[in-house]
Amino acid sequence: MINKVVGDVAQAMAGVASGASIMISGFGNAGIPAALIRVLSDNDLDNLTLIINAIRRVDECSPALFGERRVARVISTSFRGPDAWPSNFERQWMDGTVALEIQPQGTFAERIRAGGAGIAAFYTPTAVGTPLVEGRELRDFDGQTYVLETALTADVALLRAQKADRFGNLFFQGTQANFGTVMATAATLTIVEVEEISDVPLPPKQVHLPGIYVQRVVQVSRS
Amino acid sequence: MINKVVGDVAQAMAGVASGASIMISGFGNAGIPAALIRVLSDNDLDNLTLIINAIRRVDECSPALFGERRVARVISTSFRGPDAWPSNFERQWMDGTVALEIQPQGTFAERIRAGGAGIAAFYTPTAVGTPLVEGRELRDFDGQTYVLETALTADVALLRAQKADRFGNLFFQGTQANFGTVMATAATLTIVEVEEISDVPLPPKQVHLPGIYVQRVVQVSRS
Amino acid sequence: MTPQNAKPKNAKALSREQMAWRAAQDLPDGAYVNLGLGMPVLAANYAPGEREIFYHSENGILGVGPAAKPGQEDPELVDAGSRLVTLRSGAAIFDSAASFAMIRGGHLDITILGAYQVAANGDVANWDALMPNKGPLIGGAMDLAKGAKAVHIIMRHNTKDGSARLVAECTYPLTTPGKVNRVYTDLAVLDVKAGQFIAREIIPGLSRDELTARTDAPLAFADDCSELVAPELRA
Amino acid sequence: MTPQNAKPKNAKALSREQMAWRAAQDLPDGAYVNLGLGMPVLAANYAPGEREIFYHSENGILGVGPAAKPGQEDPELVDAGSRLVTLRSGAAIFDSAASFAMIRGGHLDITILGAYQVAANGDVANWDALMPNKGPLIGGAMDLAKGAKAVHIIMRHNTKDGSARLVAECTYPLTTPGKVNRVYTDLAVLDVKAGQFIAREIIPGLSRDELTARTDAPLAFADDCSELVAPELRA
Repeated sequence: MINKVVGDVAQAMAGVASGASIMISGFGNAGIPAALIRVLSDNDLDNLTLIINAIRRVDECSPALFGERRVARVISTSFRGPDAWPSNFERQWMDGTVALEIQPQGTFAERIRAGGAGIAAFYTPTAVGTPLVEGRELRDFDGQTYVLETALTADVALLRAQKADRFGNLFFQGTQANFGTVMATAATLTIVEVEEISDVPLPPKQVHLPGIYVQRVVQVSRS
Repeated sequence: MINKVVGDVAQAMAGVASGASIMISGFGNAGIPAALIRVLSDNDLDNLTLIINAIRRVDECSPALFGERRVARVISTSFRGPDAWPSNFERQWMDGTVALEIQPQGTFAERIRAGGAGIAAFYTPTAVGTPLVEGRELRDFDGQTYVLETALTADVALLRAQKADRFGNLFFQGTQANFGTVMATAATLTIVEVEEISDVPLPPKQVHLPGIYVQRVVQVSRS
Repeated sequence: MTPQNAKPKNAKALSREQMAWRAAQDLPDGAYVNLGLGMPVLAANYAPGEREIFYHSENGILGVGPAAKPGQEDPELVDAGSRLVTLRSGAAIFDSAASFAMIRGGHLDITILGAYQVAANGDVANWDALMPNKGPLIGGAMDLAKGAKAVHIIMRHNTKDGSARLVAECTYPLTTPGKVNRVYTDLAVLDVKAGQFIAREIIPGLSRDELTARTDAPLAFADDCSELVAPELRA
Repeated sequence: MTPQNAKPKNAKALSREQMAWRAAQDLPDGAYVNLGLGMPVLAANYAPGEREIFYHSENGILGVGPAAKPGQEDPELVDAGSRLVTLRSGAAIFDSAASFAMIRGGHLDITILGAYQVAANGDVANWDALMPNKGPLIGGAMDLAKGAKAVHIIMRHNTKDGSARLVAECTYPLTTPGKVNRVYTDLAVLDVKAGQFIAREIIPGLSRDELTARTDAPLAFADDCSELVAPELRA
């Protein structure tokens, strides 16, 4: 019998190790796996790579993660948020102790999708003509110039969804899906915190992410 | 006010011209826009390119389309069906009067997705090591070999869905979506026959394909 | 060009809301439109009510509605500015990969973006003003500027120290080259065509000479160049 | 190897159903499995009932259930063989691009395919037997064979004229090189490892010599090689 539901966040995060590359979903507050992020800094991890659009949310959920210099590298799309400058992450970016790879959000999403879909690389028009592609491999197709981007994968993906069933099928509320759906496909171990575990299987048309992409589910109610 | 619903299939197909490249959805009987295919051969078109997985269904829906040699080129993934051999299409493939480009189904789907998503080309592992990639551009990433595949786009896409609203939002029943969702994104003019026009907008979580990808909707009941 | 005062003395520059209002008037019925952070997103408040416009939010909404009323917020339904929003009728929701496929694939009619600089050849710079201790803010802007069928910019005509933002060549890093079609500033509405700016509307009281002085790029005036008049609007 | 009779004289070759049954016994609880057209799809009928297996259909189902009962068919719900099917509990539906992303991305545990030939290095040929007037039938097989974590083949051990289908090198065009892990024939179950076939089970009454003669490739026998016994099954 398939049962991907685990009892608590500690079990959910078991085995996530130092040196891991970790994709974290979320846009605004929607889809941020806040409880899982907090556990990340409870464990004695370091040398982490975070692949995340909402990088400032990490500081909000868990100041210790950057505060204790557990993160070596960040792949993101922007990090100057609307709040008070600077966050722990931003301090470490300024003093050069965190490596930062920054890229357009669509390229970021597509690289992760490629990672989950078995596509090694693709040619995108985004960022061509900007400093971001200096030194990069460019190529013309039908008179337009594209840049080669490679797939992104990770050891772990952390997501938040509204509902899951024991098969790991996920239902997202509102805009909760954002990067989570592709991150789940691109990671070896996908861990999801959900508002609600459904005792009955989700109806097929309500499954936004099939359970094949999910290894562990844990209930973390926000309300 | 947005209203993409047209009165009949003739209006729906207005402007589809000789020489057009036409993507047609469908897998088995699911998602086959049979009424639109029939209108294709009613009109005086020739020199068509059909981009379709279910190529034998065209003969079933409209024997005249190949019978009257209106199709110059087919892009598909296989065509030896379970039925009696040969169909009109197959006769023309054998006598060399229809050009045939054949490729793995996943590559076919991904090329169309790329066409709709602004990706010019991508590297896929599928078909590497087979005669299909002879003379093609290969490249290694992380020790595995991939073949470069380019995006597919078309002038027209023909789809079938269960429900649409006036915004062109589509709801698919069962496995009706198949290639239709990506074909709609890759064509300049997307025409959809639907079982039912919903008087009220489809609920957001029931929209499988947003209306931005749909130009015309026409009701064609099968029941 | 010598730096000017930030705002003209003899004419009343438009407010943020008025610039957004003016940009909104050019959104046609049935358009699919992405509004960037800041002034662009204000435009949704001012589009003529009889027009059906689908606002796209790059985190996965096509059909953003008004901000949620207090007590009726869904904390999981946010727009790209992290605002708690509602959905309009006919809206759809999808994930980020699908959202950027829509953007990159050229399906959006118009994107309205903020910018630091726009050049006369349509180049736009909006993600990194090279300020010390200020990180870059790329987000979805490069995808939007490259992918949308039309790129409209809302920005003040001059910087705080009076320098031009409409320039012959961008000095800040580009967001995308050659894509801007129209610029809405606090002084004028300008098209970008054939390597120059063409003023289509100018605020009352501002002379063509002063607009020219405040623009550091080739500037022409449309034959039907008219007054840019916006209603009074509350912030 | 000299061509043999299609079937051995002193042993009873497995029927199509029995080959499918045997393949099904190796599908583990919780597996995500794609079954190809023909014999592979029969395997779904024979997996031990207490195991939860999610059958994938490349037209967009994860969790294919039994064939629909007469009168209860949904004409828009078909599997990759165009059969009217049902869904099992926990099933999901998606489009073809998502389905092949799942396949290509390496997420399926096992694919079971039919084949014309399998080579001792794991090459498989199943899409074009180069017959005159017979078009190629690629479909999803190349994606499945390349993408699945494990590739299992069900095919008769010999052709109708007695030639070997387990060969040193495929003579038909490849579906994908080097990916086959296991072959279920009407005579034996064989692993593909280190450039040879390793017989794990052989039908009662068939000698190792005859199996070797019917196999045109390096063939070894597992230390625990046992009898391949399948129940009687109706077609």
